[in-house]
Amino acid sequence: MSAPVNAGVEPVTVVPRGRGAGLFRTAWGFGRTKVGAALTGLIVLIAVVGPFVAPYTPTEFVARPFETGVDGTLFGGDNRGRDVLTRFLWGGWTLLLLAGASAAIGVAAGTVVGVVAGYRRGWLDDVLMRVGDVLLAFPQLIAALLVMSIVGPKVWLIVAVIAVSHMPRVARVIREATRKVVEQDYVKAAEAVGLPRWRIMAVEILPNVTSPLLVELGLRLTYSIGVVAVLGFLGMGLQPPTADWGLMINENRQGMAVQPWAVALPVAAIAVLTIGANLITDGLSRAAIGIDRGVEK
Amino acid sequence: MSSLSEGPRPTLLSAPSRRSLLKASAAGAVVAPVLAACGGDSGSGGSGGGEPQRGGRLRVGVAGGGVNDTLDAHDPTDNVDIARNFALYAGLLRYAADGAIENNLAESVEPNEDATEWTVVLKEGLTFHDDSPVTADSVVFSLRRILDPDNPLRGAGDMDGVDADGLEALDGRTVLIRCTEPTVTLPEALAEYYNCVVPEGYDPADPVGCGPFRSVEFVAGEYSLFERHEGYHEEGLPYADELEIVDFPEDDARVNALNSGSVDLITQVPHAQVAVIEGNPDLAVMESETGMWLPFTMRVDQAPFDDVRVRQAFRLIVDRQEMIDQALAGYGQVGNDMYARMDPSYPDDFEQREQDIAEARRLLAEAGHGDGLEVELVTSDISAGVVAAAEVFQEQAREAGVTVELRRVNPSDYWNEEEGFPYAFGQDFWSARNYITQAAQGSVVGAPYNETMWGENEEWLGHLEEARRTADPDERNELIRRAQRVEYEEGGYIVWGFVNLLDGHSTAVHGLEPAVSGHPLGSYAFHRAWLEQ
Amino acid sequence: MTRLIVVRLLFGALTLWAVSLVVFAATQALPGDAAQMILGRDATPERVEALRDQLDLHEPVAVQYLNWLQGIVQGDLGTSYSNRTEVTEVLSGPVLSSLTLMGLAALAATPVALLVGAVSALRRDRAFDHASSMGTLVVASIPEFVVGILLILLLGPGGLGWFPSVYSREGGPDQWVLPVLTLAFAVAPPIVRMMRATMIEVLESEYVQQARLKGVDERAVLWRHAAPNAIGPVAQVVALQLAWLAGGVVAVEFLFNFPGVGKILMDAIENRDVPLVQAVVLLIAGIYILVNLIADVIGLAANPKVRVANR
Amino acid sequence: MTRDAGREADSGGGRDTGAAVLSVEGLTVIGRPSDVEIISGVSITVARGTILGLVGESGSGKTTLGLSLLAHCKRATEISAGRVEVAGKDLASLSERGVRELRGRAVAYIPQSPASALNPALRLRTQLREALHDASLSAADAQARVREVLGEVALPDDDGFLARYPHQLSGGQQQRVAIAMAFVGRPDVIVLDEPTTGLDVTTQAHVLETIRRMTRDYGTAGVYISHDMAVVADLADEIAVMYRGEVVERGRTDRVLADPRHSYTRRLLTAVPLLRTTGHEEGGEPEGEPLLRVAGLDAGYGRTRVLDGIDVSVHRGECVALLGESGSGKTTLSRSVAGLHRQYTGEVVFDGSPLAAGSYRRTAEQRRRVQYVFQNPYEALNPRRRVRDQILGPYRHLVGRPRDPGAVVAEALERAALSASYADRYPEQLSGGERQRVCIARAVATRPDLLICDEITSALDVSVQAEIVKLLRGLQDEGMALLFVTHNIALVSNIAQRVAVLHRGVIVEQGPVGRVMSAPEHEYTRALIADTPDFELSFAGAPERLGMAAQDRPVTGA
Repeated sequence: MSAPVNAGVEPVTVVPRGRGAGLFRTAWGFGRTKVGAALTGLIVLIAVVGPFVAPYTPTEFVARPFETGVDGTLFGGDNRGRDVLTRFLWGGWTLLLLAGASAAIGVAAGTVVGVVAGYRRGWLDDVLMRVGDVLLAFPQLIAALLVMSIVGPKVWLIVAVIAVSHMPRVARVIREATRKVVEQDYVKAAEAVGLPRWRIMAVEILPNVTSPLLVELGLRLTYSIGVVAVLGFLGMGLQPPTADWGLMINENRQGMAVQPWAVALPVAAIAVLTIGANLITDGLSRAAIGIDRGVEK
Repeated sequence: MSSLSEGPRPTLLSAPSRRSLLKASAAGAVVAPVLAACGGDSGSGGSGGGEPQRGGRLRVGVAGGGVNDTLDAHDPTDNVDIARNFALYAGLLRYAADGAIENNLAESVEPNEDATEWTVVLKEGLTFHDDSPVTADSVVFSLRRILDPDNPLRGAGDMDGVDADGLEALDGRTVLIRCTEPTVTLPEALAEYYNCVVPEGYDPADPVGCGPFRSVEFVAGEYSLFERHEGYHEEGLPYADELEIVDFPEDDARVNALNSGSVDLITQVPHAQVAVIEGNPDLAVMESETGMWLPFTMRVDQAPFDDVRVRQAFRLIVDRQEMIDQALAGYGQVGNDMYARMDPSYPDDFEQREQDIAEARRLLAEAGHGDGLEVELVTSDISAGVVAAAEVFQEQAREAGVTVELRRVNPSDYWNEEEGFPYAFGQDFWSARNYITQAAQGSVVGAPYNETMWGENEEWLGHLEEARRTADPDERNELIRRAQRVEYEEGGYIVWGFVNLLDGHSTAVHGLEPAVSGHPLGSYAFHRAWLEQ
Repeated sequence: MTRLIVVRLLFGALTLWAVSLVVFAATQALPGDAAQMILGRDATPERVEALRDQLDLHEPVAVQYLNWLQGIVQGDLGTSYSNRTEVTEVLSGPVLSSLTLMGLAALAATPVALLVGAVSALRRDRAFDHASSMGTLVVASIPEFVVGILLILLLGPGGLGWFPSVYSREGGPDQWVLPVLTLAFAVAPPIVRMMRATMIEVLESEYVQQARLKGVDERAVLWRHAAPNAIGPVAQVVALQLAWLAGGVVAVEFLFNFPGVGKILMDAIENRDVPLVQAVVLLIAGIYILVNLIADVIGLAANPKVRVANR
Repeated sequence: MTRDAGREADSGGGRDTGAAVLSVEGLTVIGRPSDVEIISGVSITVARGTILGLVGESGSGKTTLGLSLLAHCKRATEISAGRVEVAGKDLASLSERGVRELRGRAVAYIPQSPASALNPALRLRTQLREALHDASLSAADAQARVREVLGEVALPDDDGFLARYPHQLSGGQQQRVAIAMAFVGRPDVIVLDEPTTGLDVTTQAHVLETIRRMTRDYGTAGVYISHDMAVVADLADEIAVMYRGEVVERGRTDRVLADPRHSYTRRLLTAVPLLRTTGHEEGGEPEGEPLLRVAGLDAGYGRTRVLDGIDVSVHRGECVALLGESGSGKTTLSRSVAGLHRQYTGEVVFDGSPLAAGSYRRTAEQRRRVQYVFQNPYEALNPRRRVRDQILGPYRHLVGRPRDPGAVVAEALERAALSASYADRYPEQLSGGERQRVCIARAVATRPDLLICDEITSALDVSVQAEIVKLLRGLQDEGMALLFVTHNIALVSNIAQRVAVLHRGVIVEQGPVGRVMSAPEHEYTRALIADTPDFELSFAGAPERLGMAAQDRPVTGA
């Protein structure tokens, strides 16, 4: 049993949002986090600002299909002869939006399930986890494809499917974290006082699983980007003539040999984005481990 | 993968495949001025290249193929089957490269004055692969096999008028074909590859025909091997000793095979790959203008298209050249809202419709859509360029204040009533055929694929019926042109263009020339192709 | 231990059953009449009716499900709509190719990954470690199909032109390179990271310290004390990666046009080929569950606390 | 063994003074990269057959010193000055190989927690055999040697035992294996790092006895690292007191005990609760309706039974100690009373009205009046919430919205002897003692009548423990009743009025502390008393009893 290193330090008068901020601060300490933020920022910038600076509309025709070196276009035309640059600039925000939404929903739902399962234990835990297992038995992509093939590619559906496929994975992690927390006596203390269960979960447990939570969020975001992109790539995501990076790759694969730009640009963007997101996540998780060591003795 | 590629996709469900081929079959009958094949392709691919040389194995990669491949002379289901059919069998008549009908096994095919009786005389000394003679009885057997009421085969549809029991072998070489009604379209039918002649007691398991090649080996969905039919009726043909036809459902794979030299010829080069092939000095692309058309279909009996002004407006919205450029990457020719391009009756004198947004807006306004119009366009990857055309139209319509919602339907479901076929506003693809036959397939009431419900129009119908009963070509054409005028003004089709076929071949292959039929490789003219040794 | 494994097995079976239920229910939602689909457009109503009876489509859904399930258990996955042949027949080839592909990928990835992981653990916080951790991080984050495309752009016809970018029946062995490489890249990073993490954890552990304090020489420390404790989790993660492959192949096969289950699945979806979709999804889920199970068992077996009953 | 035996061994160790086999001079270990000195300028020598007790509280650097004796430095630490000489070899001069040769033969190490120090994947045979380096030995001899040592540490030496894995042994057995492993190589020096923490007194006594005997028999010099002055005093011939990385005092045990020179030593000594077997005022059975009455309580987890027919009662303002070793079921009992453990039968009556099983089925008032303080202050506080909220949370829930929250918090903290400024801190900004005080503050904030203290001092250093005990006394004086759960009989003898001795889920003895301590009836109690290490403090100002004296000492530490 060792006393914490920082025993007896002067009371820090204001520590906003408890450890959460601390986590970010620590994470920011790692160089890779900064790099990740820069990369992600770059792509987000392109995706958000892109549509406003695009030279053409994403659907107007400026060249023959797969024609390059057309003056007025930087990267030539795509499979229909629309400006590759324009479509690239337009194609980002859908991806970000879908990925963001599905990750957020999935993690939120997963957290609720995880905390409840981890805290209430018993049959509820079993049921939730078994259901989770069944969901987990579908590789994420397969599940998405199955549903898409049945209902047909709809935006809300994409979000829903990805979110659902995230849920059990997040739930598992949060459940483990919750169990660790539940072992801690302050939860028992709250029970001894007779604090309502939901408040115990909200006040005592949730704040203490934020670290794994943030890490999961980052992780799921990275995956979501991947899945959304893959769906687009498989033609099961957004439908033409939408400008979407995943779809662009799909549409222009045919012409890769003649017109590599139409594929290279979105591919590069997705790669950079995922790498960036993952770098941040990595920073967070490193920070989280460092911080939680204090909590778990 | 096929559905995404720009090349024609292998049709996997039997429903559409049957149909598409039924349609893709007959190229137009006697043809107007021969359409020149463009570019130097015909040079390298065409009859140039000096004296034809005999020998060698011709390796051909054909789009499509599957486990349902068959060698049945009268019931081919898929592109590769058609290719094999051209290799194995021969009919009484056939389409020349320019779309004209010429004698094949027949020495002559003559109608009586009202086209209710046709007399066919066979050439002399014709033999099947098993060296047995081709006789009038073979012809009668073949036609009866096709027309068998219990199990009518593909060709039956083209020969409604023919009376199976009335068939009669007058002598060893002469056959009398009796019809229940005037049947001016019989030559077209007899020129169809799937109405070819087979020996009596024919069994698809032992595919004996009298085509240029005889079957050696056949693996469904994979490949088939043939050797020269020494007894082929055209002197000196075919040139190649052996012919190998390989199934290629995948476009990329097909192109790769040509690139890597594992085949000498491939059908249907995806637009995107043309540059790749032309970039290779040992390869060339043969472009063939065809009568194949990819219309937009408007149902004249459903809002908003029940208003002729809307139909006209939509026809004026289309920038046809842009359609060709963007949807077909320029590999096509502008259309003028009229099909049956090879038909002598084709109205070249109709003024070419051009895009006219202002006029379109005016018409729409008149029709009560002044403040914009929203329509759903049902599209599907049923053939190369169809979806593309839909997207291009969507873009063009915007200028005229028309908002087009694209509903993309799975190809295998496109002609499915459950999906809502025939759609108020949809698309389709048809192969070249002459006006009357085409109308019978797509326009008249009760036609198998009546997608515009145009057949209700009395005036048009009147002219058409009369034409079908008229044996004299000139009179008939005159009647047809009247019908065409009506359809040109009020019809439900937007015929924005005709597709050019792109075949790829090694420069060592000669003897091929572009054909208008819509069948690749100059209607699979394996018998004329020869390899530079 | 055996009890634990049996329990795991039961859960596996249960899950698989639940999956079958889901799949069946899902595919029931598809529009279109099976008989009509199989026979095609120009089939006579009589024949359609006959087939509907034959497929007992008149039966209530529950019965249909049971028959279907029974069929599966007996290895009869029904008849493919698109080419009217036994699904099992349609699948046999692709399954084999896919398994080969996965196998090759695993074979290519695992040893390298383990080595890299171990080395970076021993060279902790040195240049190699940083490089490998960065590398794995980067590779791990990129979606596999993107990796594939990058490889194509780099090594494919467009780039250095070393390897073909699409698979075709008559292609040579070199057409395997890119797909295998792509999957290997997708599989390796987690193995590397796990190997590194476990090695470090074990090397930092008190019992390894104690072994050192006992004066045991380094090789023994590494092989006798560290390795046995590291093997479990690593083996587990390797297995899990294989499981991932079951789903991961789809996009890659699609990209390289590789004739495996993944491509079959895409085509089946394209053609609304319900029985085929059902079969493939079940198959993939099955493999996935099975391998996960194996991973579990390995995890258990590697842990003496479980292996040897406690006293 | 008995305490007298212990004395003997002591003096025995004292008599034989062999050559100094271990000598450390001016040893300084610094941490990288901060260059903080973890231990600085330490010098010690140990002679053959004698044991040096290295005493210090957590963070004093005693473990670092211990490891440096084996030329081992933890990650990111290094020896910056001084020399360590073992059996005439200067460790600094040795190659890595040389060090390896040295370890296990010249100097061996017995870890704090054998549970984690024994390789879970290897059988005992393997682990013992490799500790025996002598390559010249034949397999048979090696085997024999291993068996011999196992015998010496009183473990079975049959193949079946040798084939076991560590997790198949009890804590005591594991520790013995660790000892055997250290001695099997007949080392000249042996470093023992708190080898008895986590063992109950009886086992501890046996382990200590083994160690003492082995060192004597082998003529090995022992360095015994511990935070427990009592144990060291009992075991060691010499004592070195470490404080903040320095040895502040060194000397023969009896001298240090008799005449501690350094104030820290004195504080340390006086903080240790001494087992008092005499001099308790006669507190007879208190009369009247008890505040808490537990009658015929059986409890367990699932099918396993933990408590059997428990009868305990606590009166107002009284401190009842619940004495028992780990696994005796004392925590289960206390939690049952607190409503944290539901699986029990029997009656628990609080102030006349029965308490339902499970806190959620009790009235807010009942919950308010019975409060619970947990063993481990590092787990008992929500790291994400300020002290203020931790205290106000229960208060609001049980008492209601306070008119002046600040005052409530301040008062609670003050009762726990903390300044109001602590209200704004997060737990991570508190030391262990402070945390425990906050826990107490949280408990007393609602002005309960009964405070259940579950081993609340066991996780703390002795000096801190003393203060906490003092605090509890204060609360008791304010009229609060205490149910004091502990394994430390010495503590009991100093704080409680009555004691219930819990053994294997049964109360074997119960009565006034004076009576139980002076005339234990049950042999288990006697054993406890006998096995508890103890010593006399004879120096000036040494408290003859912790509790009383504690009050006139200024609050120190934390």
